[in-house]
Amino acid sequence: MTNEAQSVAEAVVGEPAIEKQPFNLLVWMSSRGIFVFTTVLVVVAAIFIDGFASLDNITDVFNRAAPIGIVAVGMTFVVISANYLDLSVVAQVATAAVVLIAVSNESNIPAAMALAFVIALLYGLVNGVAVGVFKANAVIVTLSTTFIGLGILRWFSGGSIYFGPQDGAIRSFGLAKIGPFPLSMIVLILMTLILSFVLTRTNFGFLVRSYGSNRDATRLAGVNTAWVVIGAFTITSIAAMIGGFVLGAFSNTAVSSMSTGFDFRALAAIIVGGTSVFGGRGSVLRTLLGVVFVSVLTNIMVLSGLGFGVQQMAIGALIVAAVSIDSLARKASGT
Amino acid sequence: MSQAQGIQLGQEQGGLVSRIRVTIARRTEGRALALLILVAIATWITEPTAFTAWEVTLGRVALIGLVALGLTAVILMGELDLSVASTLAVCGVVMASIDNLALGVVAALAVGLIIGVVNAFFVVVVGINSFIASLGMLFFLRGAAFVISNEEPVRLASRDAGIAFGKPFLGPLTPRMVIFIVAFIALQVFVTRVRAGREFYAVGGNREAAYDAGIPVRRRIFTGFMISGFVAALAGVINTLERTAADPTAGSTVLLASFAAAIIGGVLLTGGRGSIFGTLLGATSLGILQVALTLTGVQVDVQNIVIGLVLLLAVITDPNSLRTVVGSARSLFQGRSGSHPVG
Amino acid sequence: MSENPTTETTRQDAGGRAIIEARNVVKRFGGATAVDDVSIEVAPGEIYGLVGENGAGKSTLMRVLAGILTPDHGSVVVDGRELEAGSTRAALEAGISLVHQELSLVPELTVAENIVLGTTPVQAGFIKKREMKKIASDALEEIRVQVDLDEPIVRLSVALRQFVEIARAIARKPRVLILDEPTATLTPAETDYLLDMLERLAGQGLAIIYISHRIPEIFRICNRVSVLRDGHLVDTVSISDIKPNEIVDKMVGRELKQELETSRTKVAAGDVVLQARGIKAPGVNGIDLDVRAGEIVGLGGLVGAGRTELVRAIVGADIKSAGTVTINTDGTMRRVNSYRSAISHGFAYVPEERRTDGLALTMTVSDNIALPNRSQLSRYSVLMRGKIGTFAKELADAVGLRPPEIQREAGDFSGGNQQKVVLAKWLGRKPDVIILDEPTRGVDVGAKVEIHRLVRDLAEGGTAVLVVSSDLPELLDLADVIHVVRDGRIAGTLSRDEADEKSVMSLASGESQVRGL
Amino acid sequence: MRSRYTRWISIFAVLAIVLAACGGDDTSDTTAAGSTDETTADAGGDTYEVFALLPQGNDQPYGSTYLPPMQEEADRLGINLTITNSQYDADKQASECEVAVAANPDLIILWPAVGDTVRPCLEAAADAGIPVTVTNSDVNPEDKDLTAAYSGPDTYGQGVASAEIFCDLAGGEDVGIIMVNGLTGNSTAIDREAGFEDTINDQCPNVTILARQPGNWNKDESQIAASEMITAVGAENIGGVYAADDTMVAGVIDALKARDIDPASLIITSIGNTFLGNPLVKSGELDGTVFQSSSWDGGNAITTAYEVLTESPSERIVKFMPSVKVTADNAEDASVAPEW
Repeated sequence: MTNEAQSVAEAVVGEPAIEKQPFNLLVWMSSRGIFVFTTVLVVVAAIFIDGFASLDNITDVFNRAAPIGIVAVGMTFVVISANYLDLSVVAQVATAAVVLIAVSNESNIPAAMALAFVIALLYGLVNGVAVGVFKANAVIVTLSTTFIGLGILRWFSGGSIYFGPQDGAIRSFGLAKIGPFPLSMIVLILMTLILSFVLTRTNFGFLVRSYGSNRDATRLAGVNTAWVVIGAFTITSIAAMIGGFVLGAFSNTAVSSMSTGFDFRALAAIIVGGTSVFGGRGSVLRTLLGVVFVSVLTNIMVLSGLGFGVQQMAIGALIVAAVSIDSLARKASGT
Repeated sequence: MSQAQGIQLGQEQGGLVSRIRVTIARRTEGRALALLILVAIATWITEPTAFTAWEVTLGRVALIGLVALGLTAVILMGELDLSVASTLAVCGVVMASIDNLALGVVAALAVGLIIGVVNAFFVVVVGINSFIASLGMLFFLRGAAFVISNEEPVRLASRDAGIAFGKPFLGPLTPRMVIFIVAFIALQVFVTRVRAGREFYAVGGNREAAYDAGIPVRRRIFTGFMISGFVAALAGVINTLERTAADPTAGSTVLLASFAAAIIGGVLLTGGRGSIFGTLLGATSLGILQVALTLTGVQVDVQNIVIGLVLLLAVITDPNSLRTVVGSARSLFQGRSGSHPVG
Repeated sequence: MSENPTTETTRQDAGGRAIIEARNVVKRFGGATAVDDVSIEVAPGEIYGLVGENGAGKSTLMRVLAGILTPDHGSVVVDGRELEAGSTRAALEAGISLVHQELSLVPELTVAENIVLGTTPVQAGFIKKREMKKIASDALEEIRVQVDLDEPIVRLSVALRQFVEIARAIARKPRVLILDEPTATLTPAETDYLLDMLERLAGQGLAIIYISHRIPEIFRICNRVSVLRDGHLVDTVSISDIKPNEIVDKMVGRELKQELETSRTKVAAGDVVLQARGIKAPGVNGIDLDVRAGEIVGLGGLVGAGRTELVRAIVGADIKSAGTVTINTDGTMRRVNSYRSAISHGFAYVPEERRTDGLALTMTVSDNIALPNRSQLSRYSVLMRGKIGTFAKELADAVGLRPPEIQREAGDFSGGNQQKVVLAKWLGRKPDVIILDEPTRGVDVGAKVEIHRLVRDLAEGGTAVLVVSSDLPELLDLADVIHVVRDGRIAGTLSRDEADEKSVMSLASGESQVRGL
Repeated sequence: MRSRYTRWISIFAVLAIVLAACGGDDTSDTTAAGSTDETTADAGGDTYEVFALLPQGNDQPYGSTYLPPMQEEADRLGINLTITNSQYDADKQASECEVAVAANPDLIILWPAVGDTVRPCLEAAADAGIPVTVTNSDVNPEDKDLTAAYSGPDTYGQGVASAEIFCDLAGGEDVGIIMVNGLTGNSTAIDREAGFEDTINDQCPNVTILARQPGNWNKDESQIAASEMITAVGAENIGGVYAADDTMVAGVIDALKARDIDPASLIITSIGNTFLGNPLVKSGELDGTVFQSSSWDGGNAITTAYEVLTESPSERIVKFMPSVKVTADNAEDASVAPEW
């Protein structure tokens, strides 16, 4: 770089300077987003709702949050890679739970877990290859693997409900606590930390974000994008498997219909957390907060004796409100 | 071209054969047609009842396809409406809650339009992504259906009218099929011949250009969501009439089936590409497949596996992606020898 | 349209007969002022040039004129009447037509539908097909371009799309035609054709506002020219009163050294590093090519001749149907079969479409630069953040990124600076071979100089460089040898001494290909 | 060229799979061969063609233990069964009904997905001269004349039976209870809830429902919802629990235990007497449940249909599954051995 070229460059600066914006509540809320919402909700609930702040109730909130949360933090990878969502988590969670409870028969839990792991890898591979290599639409691919997966599960399991013995190892895991905290909560937080590290600090997580932002540019940087997609789906599958283990252990039962609705509920948590459905932007930590937020909200409504219909309406309104604030803030700040 | 010839940029017009070839190459429904032919042949061989009792098959196609047609209008603009199934349920419940049948139908359809307006409001005015706006509505409207219905099926006041509605009235055709055919023709004409509908492609294919060309993009998006909401409401009304009761849990399989029909039909989820006709083909393939599988009496789980496999194969056999796959497989094969020095 | 044929040949000032005026227009985006108190006026029959660097506010001003943007202050006046602000419809009705810089056609709609887009003739909402086709074919005839009216845009070449775009503007029977860099994607022959056409249209009384980075084009057709810098109107002068270098000086605000004409010192070219044999791909019909270490090889030719397809096939970005590519470093020849093997063997590829292929616009500059350099920036697959920061900063400084803020998203930067980021990310790999496709398209003069400097520095450092460019002066300036591509074959090869605009063009066009010029 | 070639390969691949799946039907012994118009023609012979329109199957625990005895009975009586599963989607079931009527079987067995919506299906079958028998949950009273028989549990009666156990144990005391219901909007859930609540109000009005939430037939959801309801109303106010099935009551009992509340000290009743519920009755944690036998239900669906087919009775046959109350007294009896 010569001095001449540099001086030319200096003369050509055309970039508008970034100016300081006046304080705007909307902007402030949207930049803190889900952090603010969750804090406000928790504080308000603790003051106005009897029993909310009790240890028992906090345990309930996390029991509500743990299985869906574990699935959601994993599915965040698929969403960030700009592939909408993974509908097949419904089949995967149920499969993992059935394998853990039914196949292990309390005698060979490690072998059952290994089998579940192989199945999870298979899901990740099939979804990932169809989307990453064949460039097929992720919604339809995962819809079809849901059909296939649930079909196979019901064909083999006969759709029965399975449950472990009252004093078995799985049940004691499901009820275990570390200090006052249920083990499922610890698993959720551990998964969040691990996946957050993977997304923000590792090569692979970097590529997932880059792929979600611009897949062509990522490919032309010499990246094997098929593996990025397969990886994103596999992480989701492994998270779904662990979610299935936690769900199965918590209830000590397994049935193929137990995870109905996990697909869109997980997506709702991811979106409330603030991850962009266009891909490229988002974080695992935000997803965790999104899950906690939805769980706290549901918990408050149950404590207040509100019916199921009202709960659904509130969650729907919340999704729109959370994202609307973000959008209005961006408009207010003029970008 | 009377005077001086311009520079030659375009291709020459060819004969009839090449013109036909060009016409085919311009269409987006090829894959859907291939799948339909395939499903039809397989069904013809194994389960011809699906065709001899064609009105049953048509009824199933109408059940799957009606909502998908409305949804296609929205997808063409590069937007999504995940709330269609919930719209269907809530509109049915609203209709059945009103004792006067005519008033109920009008109210339900109006609610459908309003839902479309609300969806569009969030997308256009507030400026949030339609995927999220309609996901919120998916939960909200389902909850509303439970609240309005008191979490129970609501029976229609005039049951006889409903039962009469389910009977054939035009030859072997029931009102549902006629409405479906009319909706198909209306929407097909709308997006091919009517300016507002044709401009949906501009809104989805190049929104910036649509703005710049003076197309009222916001109004088009409102129109699209209102079509989708209205058609979903229409499906809710038809279902409620035919069933003589409104079920707040209705439509659990509608959303994903509609998406499947549209995508198999060659409609691009990111907008600007696809057709109403393609969606019809997609819905027809799925309808025939479902009826044929039911008739075979194969275990339901196996039926689901087959439907899943057909869907999967349908989406991974896009000619463009196959070409890429074949190409990269070959270069992978060559690449193995290529990593060594070649002298 | 031809109400005033007497203005045909005279080059005059607008005087008091201006058809369109911008009065004290101010436009801000967020905190930045893109256009600051600019007034211009254009008369019928006049071709009015508008020049300035990227980001100087040309496009913004034109979008205000066309009613796409609402000005924060000031107004647009047509025939003495103030136009409704921010209404494209009002602008269209007043006879203002804009040909956009970015192609603004709808891919799945047909040629005819695109030409009438926004003004489709209807009866009770239904499209009047025959009338629509009549309007479209009339407009195409006006600019004497032949194309099937029912062809969807997605199946047309880039150049043809540009002409459809112009036909669309013409179809609106404009009184003011605004063209925003219409020649950026055109070959010289096509450019010639377009400029002739504009002069003819002006002769019929049309007022034309013409934006271009290419100064010679301004001098060839414009009556007057305005220079914008940082949103301010620097000067408006009659074209006969100014020289090209004076315009450039006004654009950059200081005297610009004649960088563009500095010949590069000939480097003794080394061994053949890149060897391509018998390359075939869609649009490429068997091409052999060698590039030596330290050599800059240019690929000239018309748009659509197969140059982009050729380089994409060589590097493996698209699949080739036949041929071999080998790279020779440290004395061994290695065959390259896939894009990834090419990159790992020391290739770097700067694609034509930087926004869609080159950069992840929602990621930071730092992340973009780190993308192809991950392996040296991570250990055990874990990214080393501090190292990425210093690495990216170093490269961003080396390419002269403005502003040098590597934590901002790539989408925030101007076109020229985005291209610098693309270069920076490859420079980090110290490539043996770099392939550049239209490296300075849509880049302003200052950035162009810097990019040329970077390319020369690379070659002097021993990198084999392959450049595709439609900008003939750029090609002549940079390349040691120019292969001219026509119809997917190399029509001829010119050494630095043999090559000039004429020789390249005659090879590129192959005489019979160009008619009516 | 290449694209056409690959397209054909893919077409054959799909064809192969479709054919393979259809071919699988011949070798499968759990299902009958495809029913066509020809087979209906010789229906007067040994075999009968019967369509069974069910809203659940292998996707639900009850359905999965209902199907095998049904199939077994059908094989024994020479009935060719074609089974559908509408997954509680009334519109899908209506469409399946149209398919069934078009296939013109000798009889249709209907398990309504949503009881209020089946009238058009019944009329269509009646018009086509196909008799319909109802299984598991009966149709509305005014629709009964269109059906030839009903066999199955009295869903409302199960709620009643569960409430009767509860009232006995409450013995006139003031008891506050929490209630966990089935899937919101599901007809079985609605009927059981109504049966329980009506009976409580009628027989022991001193029992008050303090809170209610859906448990969606799932143990985990029931467990969390119950725990939250305990927080909401206060553990000291709760004297009893009703859950709409045994799976969910197991969740409630786990929730109580997690809070160190002894389930034995509360009055707890449910419905089902399943593999999960029966041991809880034996251990005293669950005070009472109502036996619902899936094998009785599935088997009787066929035997009832067979009676209609062979005897053409003039009266509507109604076979109620006995709503046997299962308490600690009889939980060990072989007659109430759990089935699902």
